[in-house]
Amino acid sequence: MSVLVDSNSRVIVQGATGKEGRFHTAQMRAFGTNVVGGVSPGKGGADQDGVPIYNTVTDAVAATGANVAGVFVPPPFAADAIMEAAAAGVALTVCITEGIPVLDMIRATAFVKSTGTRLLGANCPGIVTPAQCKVGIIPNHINKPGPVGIVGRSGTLTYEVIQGLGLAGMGQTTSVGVGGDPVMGLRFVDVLRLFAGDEETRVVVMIGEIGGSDEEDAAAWITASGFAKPVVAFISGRTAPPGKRMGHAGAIISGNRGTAQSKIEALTAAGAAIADTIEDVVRLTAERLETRVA
Amino acid sequence: MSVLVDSNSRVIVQGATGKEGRFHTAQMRAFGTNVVGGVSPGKGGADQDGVPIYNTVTDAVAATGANVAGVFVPPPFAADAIMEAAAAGVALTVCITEGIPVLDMIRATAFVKSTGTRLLGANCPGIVTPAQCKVGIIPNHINKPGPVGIVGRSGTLTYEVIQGLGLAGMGQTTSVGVGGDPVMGLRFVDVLRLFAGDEETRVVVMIGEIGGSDEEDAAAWITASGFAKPVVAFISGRTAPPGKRMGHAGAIISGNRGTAQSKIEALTAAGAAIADTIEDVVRLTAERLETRVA
Amino acid sequence: MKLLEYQAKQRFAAAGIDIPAGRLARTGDEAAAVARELGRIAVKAQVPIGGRGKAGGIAVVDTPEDARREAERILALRIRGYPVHALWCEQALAIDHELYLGITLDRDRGRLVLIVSASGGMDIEQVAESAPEKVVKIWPDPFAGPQPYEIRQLAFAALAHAEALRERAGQLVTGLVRAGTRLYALAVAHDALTCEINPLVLTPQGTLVAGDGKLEIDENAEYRHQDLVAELSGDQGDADRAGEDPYEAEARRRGLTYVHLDGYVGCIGNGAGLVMNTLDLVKQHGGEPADFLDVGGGAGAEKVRNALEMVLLDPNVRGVFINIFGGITRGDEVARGIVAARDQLHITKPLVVRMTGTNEAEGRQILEAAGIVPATSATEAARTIVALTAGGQS
Amino acid sequence: MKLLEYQAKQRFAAAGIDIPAGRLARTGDEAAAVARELGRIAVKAQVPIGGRGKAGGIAVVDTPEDARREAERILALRIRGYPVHALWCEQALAIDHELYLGITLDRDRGRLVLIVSASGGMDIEQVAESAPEKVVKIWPDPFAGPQPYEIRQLAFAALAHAEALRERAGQLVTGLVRAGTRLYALAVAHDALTCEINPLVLTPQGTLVAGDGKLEIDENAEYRHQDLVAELSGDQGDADRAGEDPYEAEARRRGLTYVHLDGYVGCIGNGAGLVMNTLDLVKQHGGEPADFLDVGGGAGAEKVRNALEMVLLDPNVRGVFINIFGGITRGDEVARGIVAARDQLHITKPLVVRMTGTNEAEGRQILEAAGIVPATSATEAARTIVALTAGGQS
Repeated sequence: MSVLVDSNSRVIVQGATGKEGRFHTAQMRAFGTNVVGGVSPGKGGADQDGVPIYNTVTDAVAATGANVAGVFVPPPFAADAIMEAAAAGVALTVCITEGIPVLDMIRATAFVKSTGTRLLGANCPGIVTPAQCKVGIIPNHINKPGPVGIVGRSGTLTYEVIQGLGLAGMGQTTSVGVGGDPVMGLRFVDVLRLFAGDEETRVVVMIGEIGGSDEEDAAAWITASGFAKPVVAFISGRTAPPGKRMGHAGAIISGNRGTAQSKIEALTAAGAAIADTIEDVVRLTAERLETRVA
Repeated sequence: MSVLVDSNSRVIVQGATGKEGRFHTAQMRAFGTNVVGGVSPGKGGADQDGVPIYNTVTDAVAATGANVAGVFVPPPFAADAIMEAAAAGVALTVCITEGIPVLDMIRATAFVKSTGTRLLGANCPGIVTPAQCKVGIIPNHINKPGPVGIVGRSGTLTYEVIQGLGLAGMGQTTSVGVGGDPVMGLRFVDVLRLFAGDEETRVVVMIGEIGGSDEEDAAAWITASGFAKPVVAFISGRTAPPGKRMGHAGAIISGNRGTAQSKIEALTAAGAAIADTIEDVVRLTAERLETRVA
Repeated sequence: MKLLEYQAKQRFAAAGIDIPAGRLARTGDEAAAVARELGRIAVKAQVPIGGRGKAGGIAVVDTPEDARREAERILALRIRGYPVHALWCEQALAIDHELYLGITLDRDRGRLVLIVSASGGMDIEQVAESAPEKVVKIWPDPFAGPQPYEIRQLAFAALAHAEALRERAGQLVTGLVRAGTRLYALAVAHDALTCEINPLVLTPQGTLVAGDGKLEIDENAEYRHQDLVAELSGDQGDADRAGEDPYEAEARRRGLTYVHLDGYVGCIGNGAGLVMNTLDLVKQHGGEPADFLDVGGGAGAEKVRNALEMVLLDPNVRGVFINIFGGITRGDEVARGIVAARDQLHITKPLVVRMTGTNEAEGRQILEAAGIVPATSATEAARTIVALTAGGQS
Repeated sequence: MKLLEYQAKQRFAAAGIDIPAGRLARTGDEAAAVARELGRIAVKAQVPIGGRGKAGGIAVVDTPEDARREAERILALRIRGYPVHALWCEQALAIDHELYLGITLDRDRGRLVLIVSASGGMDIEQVAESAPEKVVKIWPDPFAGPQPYEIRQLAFAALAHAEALRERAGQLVTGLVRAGTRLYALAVAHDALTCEINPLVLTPQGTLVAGDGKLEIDENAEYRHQDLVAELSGDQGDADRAGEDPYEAEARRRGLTYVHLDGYVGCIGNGAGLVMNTLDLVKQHGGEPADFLDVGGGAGAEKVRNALEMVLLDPNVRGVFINIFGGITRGDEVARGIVAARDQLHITKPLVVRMTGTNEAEGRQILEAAGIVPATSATEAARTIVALTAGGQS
């Protein structure tokens, strides 16, 4: 099993004819993703490397029955693309674009909530269900199937964890990058809830960072819901000073809120194992998988 | 029985301390309406002729359990007052105010639709269930209980019909003024649907006029739904020239749409009896009541 | 309140929508000067109605001499009753294709509707009747306004019916999204009931330029646009506001709800529906109503005086039918008010008054004693006033 | 991008929010001239942080002489590290009461939050902690914005905790609705993450005047506010944009995502989380990071060169830790890029590189051959760079 995407996912790429969109469309297809179309206004009717291009998401969905959209369009147009996909009724939109203005995302997330669509991102690396479907930019070769569910804010740290677990022989049900923006679609809590319902996910790795209180919310939810699966948590940004945006728009300590300390304390209280390094993540995950097996 | 208001209606008046609001609050109370409060920002805590005044509708609803709001505030503030009442959760808002900008009403009606509130008006005379509850400005003394449901766009013509029927011995279940604006809350179709479910209403009188297609929609609904009660329809504005706003903001023929001819034809096709004068309305209604009795 | 073409276009330009270079001219000399400055120009009568082209109100000229001659000819026209006070003289456009872009109130949906068609330059309602698939629409959320993707979808759908534009669809859609977004914002900012560019001209250079402009502002919202009201009044003189009927202009200044008609029976009442019905009754009995005048709530002596004076300004009026539903008011008070107004104004033309209310009978006596014809039924009153005014004795 | 008080206030004024009459001064003479013009004034240091009052950055003066003396004193200050280049000199306000009105991003709700408190003039977060009932909030629909009734409710709720204002609540609420509506529209128009008036001063005349102003603009949205960016740069000189750290200003000009810190280990990586983790590892091993620098996707030679040059501008840096997750890229290519950059820049300080990717082993060989310390594990790399830079040999 898996969460959000699987071999039934029919994926369209918004911004498929741009540099990034074209490259990653090819990567996704190489991974085995069923990319059924691309969207690029004004290029409808074209064929790009065998992928049919449509003018609008509505056209693409009508022609292909797509149920997942990946958004690779530049920041000024990305929120509109997110709303377009939601209005066209896809089940999941994955927005990779970094640098979307916060007010655009406030409107886009509000609109998406009024529809039946789920949004992942923006400013996220996407999602992988190994051997079935990848939407986004997570490197292809590091993923392999297994019992670990991964959810992370940072792209490269998520890759590190996937790679580290993989080298130690542990694969993933699904790896989900929720992204580094302050206002986003799915959050830790939403993804944990999905993992709770996925039988094959036996351990969850959470890769958090400073800023906001999504990690604290996740900790509260773990306790409140009686989430039964072991959680290994890794929080970056312990040395970040307050008030500075650490790369991600969302990675900023405001006043005394959003510190790594606060997140680590909350997750510890919720029973999560805290990893200080990637090596720790691998070790703690392996221990918990064994415990479960025994 | 009745529709929309009855002896359980607990009414607040928005704009209760203005000239019109104060006068009609007194009239409504004289009628027997259970006016439980008034709303006038900044005058909260006051008592006006025995009616407690609140700063906000939320305060008024919390303190009084009001479920109906009458809006008597001036046009620039009326749409906001309508939204305030809907946000505070009253079941019915009756907006008397004339002259509200159309774009304000487009927003207000869209907002009201997203809540559980029903809106009557704006630019309407209100609603009367004789001997139980009046919200609005329909003259008190003309109303008496009986088997006729009335729904009209024009205020004075509705009064004429109520009075004419009354003098001939016929009273009303409920008289509903939907108002003369182009964008409004409840329409003919909505009120007919309510009358369909009201056992005591045996004949319905519809008072339409030029502009829009609410009469045509009502005719289509009568046919489609198999509405079983006899309808007597009166349409004013047969001599109105195209493109001129005849008093009501909504009473305007645009191009060749919204003519009295079109409405009369549609209602005739739906089996309604068309009255040319108020005397006709009274005669046709009496005939239909007798037929029903026989 | 309907703006003239040039007024609408000036607002389009301020909102970032391209318009042809142009100047206002009120004389042949001014038009000639514009032709000297801009070269080949279109000289266009500024009247608040359509069909001016067919009526000879538009001329395209190449020289200042032609501009002067045509301007003078057009300024002498009356177009469907409207005198021509001003000419909009603008650079003649090279036209590749004519589209339609407009926003109007959709009463059935209770929203503004944004309309695009690749078949511009003709009456959009006619296109909608003969080929409805060529007129595509969206009804934007009133709080969010139209999103770019919605206009993009709309524009692609509209262009699907224009084979000639297929090659340029991408660029054209970008232009339509920009123009549509701006026009919608302008419509909302101006409380427009109609805001229309027809034709929206596609030039050989690939730009979209407003070939005409229509902007009608919600009367209920005029209080939010006092600058515009003042500008219009200042520009053409208050009585001439956008070619307004002079009687209706006078009524507006008096604060009366009045529509001028062609007949000879003056009609006054309280309540829009009641007055419409009053007109209908006059017509049913063979008369021709001269006006629609709604005095609104109540019927005090001052209101009645103002209304009577207004109605009688029209020399075609031979007599007046006053139709008052008394409601809460007392019939004797209404009657005294009407008699007083009649006396103050020294009215000698026949007045027929139908009124209801408490003390109706006393009211009727007062009227009768003063030589005014009373009636209880509106039908009876209509019959009487038509009889009294028949035969052209005005 | 944080605006200074006077910049925020100028925008408030343009949006119809009252501010005290004021002028900008950059010298004692200029401050004295303002005092001559406006009388009793407050002379206020323009620095992009709070707490300037306690740091002596504000003086209220009655005479031009006092204004000159105090201005010169304040211009000589450094406030929490920020030099004072400009003074905002404004008419001293008569204060009846201080309120708070602000808008900020609420990440948990994913919306802007509009906040009102009758307890203004102090840190609103402190008020929220000690007396949360005194800080009232609404989260307006992002498409509709706050409706007047919502702000009215908010304002009445906030004033319920201020007995002294009970008598004037009605008038005050009207003022708060106006100011709140305008401030929210301003926040949206400016892509503000924070837009705050604290204190919002109630004067004895009953008007509401902005006593201070804070406006922080979303960096992701700067492309929509190029005029503002240009104005700020032009006003204070690019390097000084709102008191910016000079290294961070330089990084911005180079297009690099960089944060300047107090330590001595330069840190470079690709990906925000990875770089944060790099800093954490340095600290865990006893070192002090000198910066955060994210080169983003890929790690071409040109990007690495730019990043290394940037990091080494800081003389405190004794060595650099480069942490690259290769992903799709080949390790040997990354290694060659780093060696080339090192050679071009003639870097002699120690470099430790941890990288992954295809052909990792070849990459490590290339680095080693060039005298750069390679590592496979980030933990190992952190230990090495801390050891190499310990003891203050920079």
